[in-house]
This record gives sequence, structure tokens and C-alpha cells, in this order.
Amino acid sequence: MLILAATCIAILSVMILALARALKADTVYDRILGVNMFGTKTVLFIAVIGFFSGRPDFLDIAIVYALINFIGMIAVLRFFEYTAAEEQEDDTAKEDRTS
Amino acid sequence: MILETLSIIFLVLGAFFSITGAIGLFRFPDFFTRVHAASITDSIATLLIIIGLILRTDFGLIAVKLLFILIFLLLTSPTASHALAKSARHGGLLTMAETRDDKNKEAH
Amino acid sequence: MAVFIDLMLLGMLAITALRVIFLKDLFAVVMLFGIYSFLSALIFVNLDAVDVAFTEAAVGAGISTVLMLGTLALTGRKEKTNNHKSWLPLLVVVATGAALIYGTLDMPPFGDPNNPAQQHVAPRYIQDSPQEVGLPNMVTSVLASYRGFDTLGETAVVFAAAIGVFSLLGLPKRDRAAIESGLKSHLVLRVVAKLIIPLILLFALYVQFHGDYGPGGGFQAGVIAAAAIILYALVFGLPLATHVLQPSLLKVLAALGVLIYAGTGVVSLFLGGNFLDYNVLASDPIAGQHLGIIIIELGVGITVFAAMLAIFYAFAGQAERKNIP
Amino acid sequence: MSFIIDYYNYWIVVFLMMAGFYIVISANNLVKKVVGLNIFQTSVFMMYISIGKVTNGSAPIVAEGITTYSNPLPHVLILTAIVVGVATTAVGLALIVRIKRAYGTVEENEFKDKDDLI
Repeated sequence: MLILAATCIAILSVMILALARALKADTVYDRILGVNMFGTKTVLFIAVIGFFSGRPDFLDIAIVYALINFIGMIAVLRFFEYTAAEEQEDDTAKEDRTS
Repeated sequence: MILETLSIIFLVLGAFFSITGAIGLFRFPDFFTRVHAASITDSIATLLIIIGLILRTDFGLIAVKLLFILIFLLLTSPTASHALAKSARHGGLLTMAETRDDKNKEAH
Repeated sequence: MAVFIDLMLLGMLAITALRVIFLKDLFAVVMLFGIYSFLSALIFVNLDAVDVAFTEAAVGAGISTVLMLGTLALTGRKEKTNNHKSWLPLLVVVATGAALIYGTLDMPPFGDPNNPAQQHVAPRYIQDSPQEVGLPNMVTSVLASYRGFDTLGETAVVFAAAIGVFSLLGLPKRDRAAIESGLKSHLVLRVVAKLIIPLILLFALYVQFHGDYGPGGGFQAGVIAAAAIILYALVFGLPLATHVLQPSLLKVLAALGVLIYAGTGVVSLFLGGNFLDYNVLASDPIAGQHLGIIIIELGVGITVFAAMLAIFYAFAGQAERKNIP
Repeated sequence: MSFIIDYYNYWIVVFLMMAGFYIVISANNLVKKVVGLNIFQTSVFMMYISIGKVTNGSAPIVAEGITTYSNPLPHVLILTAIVVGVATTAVGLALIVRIKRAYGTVEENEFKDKDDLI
């Protein structure tokens, strides 16, 4: 029991560090990395907390978390590829104007 | 009893690797090194913690679900990290060494 | 320990909310909102609301984030100005917050089993529903049987919202398969997505039909199945996805789900019971309840799946149209 | 001390509610307003779920050896509210997309100016 509590606290502190990275990010990519890690640690947290509270049959929630986290990441990447083209157009437009 | 001890060992190792990865994520100097640090928590820490939990079940439906989570996480999170690093690279983000080189060139 | 975890999670939630206020990059705001949803789902797990956590994780964190990113792709990433300099909003908020906190002081203590909320109808649900309805998951019993009217209304609202989004944005046409889109350069991602999408659909079916015994049900299953197709559309491009599941089919499916639900009610009227009284559906009341709940959960699942996917199609169709020069 | 343990949950929920409210009234960008509205909404959900929690209770799914369950009624109300919430959010976002198409901007003050021109 004690070991499960300790693991819970360890994962919780990892989540806090990941959240800190997502809040205070140098680049957008850092932020996404923080969010992704936060998501995967949440999956583990739910799994461990299920065992800790004595009802481990709620692992379905952890599966949903893993899945949605992945889809969220893909949506973000897609958004990037989409807006990156636009920003490049903006940049070339600016260069045209300056030249 | 053996299972219990094994489970404790796996969980402790898993927690240790998670924390080292997280410290790396927080302290490393640039994005690519941080991806490198985050990947340790994605792979080995997940593996160890979930195996530690599987050893605590009676190897029924719950163990199967845990195995499903494990496979899913091992497939998706390295893929996500890879795709992210790739799109950062394509988006023009430089590694620390490269930025230093650029600055040196400008100085010359 | 539960209190400690609760406090930590609520603290993280508060910090995230504070950060959202001051960020001007809307993309970062949406990312943090994703974290916010995940955290609130964790709090729901910690407060024993597993079904709610399930829904919040799938709907709040998944579909909302995807839709908000779709909107940002169409409207731009930066917030230009805001009223943080002016004092009036802050004053209003502080005054309202103070009034609300003063109000909480009269509330019964958190978690006390003798609270009024725990006295009225809840004991009946907890004690009698396993015998009356015959399902271990009380949330499903209450959702589908005791409060079946309410859920019918909610399903109709989801359907109406989907109709609203169609009429505002329009659905993409099927025959524009000529435009290649999707994440073409990410080979690893494409392979892994191909492996995972069937697993997600399988999991959605499990959630749909296991909802009587564990957390899950029609709402969650519909969203998860829609998420699988959304993943397909994100990785392989909208034209291919519309080729697999046509937008016109989704319109029919969204209506069909509500029809199945309401039709079950009408059938029970014809069999001599009240509207949505499942006891008359089979010779044995418990078997009738089982049958009724499975059918209406299926109706809910179909409507939610079709509505969520159609809403995504509408947004993605707009984004693709904007991309054509 | 027990006073704080009894009420801290409500207080933090009120704080979150006010953070969402502040975003709604102070932000100028419509997408950010929708995010604020969602934060507000989630905090209301949390309020409901906190009311249904029973100390030492367990999730309301029957299992052997468990006697106290938390109240299932708030869970049902909130479960459907979440799905309806995202459906209405989708309608709001669709309206924002149309506003962008009509006015070329989603900043509140800018399209108010354009309204005056027409």
C-alpha cells in the first residue's frame, strides 16, 4: 500500500514538472512536449490510483486518456502544418514588400 | 510474496525513471535535448510501472486491460514524440550546437 | 491521501486557469485548456465520478480541443488587445466571487453523508436500482431508465446542435477527392495510425456494450468512435475520410439515433406501458429493462457519433476550402 | 482546521469559476471568450460532483464488499451536460467562423467599429 502511495506521489510530482514546462515554455514545441508528457503521466496516475483505492476495474478511463492524448497531439501537428504554410506566405509577402 | 517484492522493485524503478525524465524535461537547455529526456519516461518508466501493477492483479481482465494500455502507450507516445521532433525540425528549429555555429559565423 | 491528491490537482487547475488569463497566444491557450480538461477529469475520478471522468476526457479534452484548433486555423492565432488594464471587469469578478464564497459558508460540509443532497432520492437509486433495473452501474440505470425523458431531451439537443452547425458552415462535398491533404511526410505516424484506428473502434464497441457493467455507455462510445474517424481524417486527409463515411450518411445516422430512442418509447406505449417504460418490452420486467437500456444506449451512441463527426467534418471542410488558393 | 477541510473544495471551485468569468468579460477575442466560458462551465460541473461526494464512499458501480457509494444523481446530470456543453460550444465556434467570414476579424472592438460603418 505504501509503495502505491509513493508511486502516486512520484507521478504527481512528474506531472507538476511537466505542467511547469507547459506553462513556462521557450518555444511552442516545448509546450506541446509538456502537454504530451502530462497526458501520458496522467494515464499512469489513473492506473495507480485505481489500485490504491482498491477498485482497479476503472482502467477504461486510462485507455481513453491515452487515446485522446494521441489524437490531441496529431491535431496539434496538423494545425502546425496547416498554419506553417500560411506563415511562410506571410513572410514571403513581407519580403516582397521590402524588396 | 515473491510477486509482491518484484512488483515493489518494478514500481520503485519506474518512479525513479519518471522523475529523472521529468527533471531532464525541466532542466535541459533546448528542445531536442528535452525530447530526449522525455522519451525515457515514455518508454521505460511506463513499461516498469505497468508491469509492476500487472504483478499485483490476479492475471484476469484487469491484467489484459493493463497490457492493452501498455501496448497502446508504447505505440503512440514515441510516435507522437517522433512526429513532434520531426515537425520542429521542418519548422526550422535549430539544435543548441547549430545556433552556436550560426552565431560564430555571424561574429566572423 | 484522497484529500492531498484533491488539493494538488485543484492547485494545478487554479494555476492553469490563471495562466490562461494572461496568455495572448491563442494556440497556447487552447493547449492549456486541454490540460485543464484532463485535470478536471482526474478530479472527477478522485471524487468517485468515473462515468463523468470518462465523458470529460473524451469530449472535453478530445473533441473540444480539436474543434478549437480548427477554429483557430480559420481565425488566426493571436489575440490583439484585451481589457486587462481596465479595473471594471476585475471589480465585477471580485465582487461576485466574494458573494459566492459568502454563500458557500452556508453550504453543508464537503463529503458529509448526512447532506441534504444525499437524503432525498439518492438512497433509493443506490439501494433499489440493482434489483429494479438489474444493472450494477447505477449511473447507467438512472441515465437510461429513471431519467430516460431527460436523456432523450439531451440527445435531441446534440442532434439540434449538429443541425445548427450544418446550417452555419455546411458539410463538405464528397467528390473533392482530387485534393491531397493530411500529414503526408510523417510515414511512422501513418503506419501507427493504421494499426491503432481498428483498435479504437473495437474499444468504442466495448464501451458501448459494457456500459451497463462498468463506466461507459452511449455518449462515451459515440465520442470515441467519432475520435477514431477524426484521427483518420487528420492523418490521411479529409477527402479520404469523407470517402469512407459520407457526410450525407451522417445526417441520416444522426436522425436515426434519436428515432431509435423515441421509437422505443412509442413501442412501450403500444405494449401497454408508459412512454419509455421498458418493463413491458419483454415478459420479465428485468429482461425488459435490459433490452430497453441496450436499445436506447445504441440510439444515443449513433446520434452522438454522427453529430460529433459531422461537426468535425463541417469545421475541417471550411479549413480545407480556405487552403485552396 | 476542520473548517478548511470542509470547505476548501467549494472555494477553489469558486475561484476557477471567477477566472472563467473574468476571461469572458475581459477578453476581446471571441475564441478566448469561448475558452473562458468552457472553464466556467467545467467549474460548475465540479461543484455538482463535489456535492455528490460522500467521504469514504466509492464509485456508484455495485461491487462486492462495498457499502457506501457516492450519489449517482449528480453524475448523470453532469454526464449529459458535458456532451451538450461541447455541442453548444461547437455551435458557438461555428458562429465565430461565420463572423470571421463576414467581418474579417474576431476581435470584439474591431467588428463593432465595422458595424457602425455599415
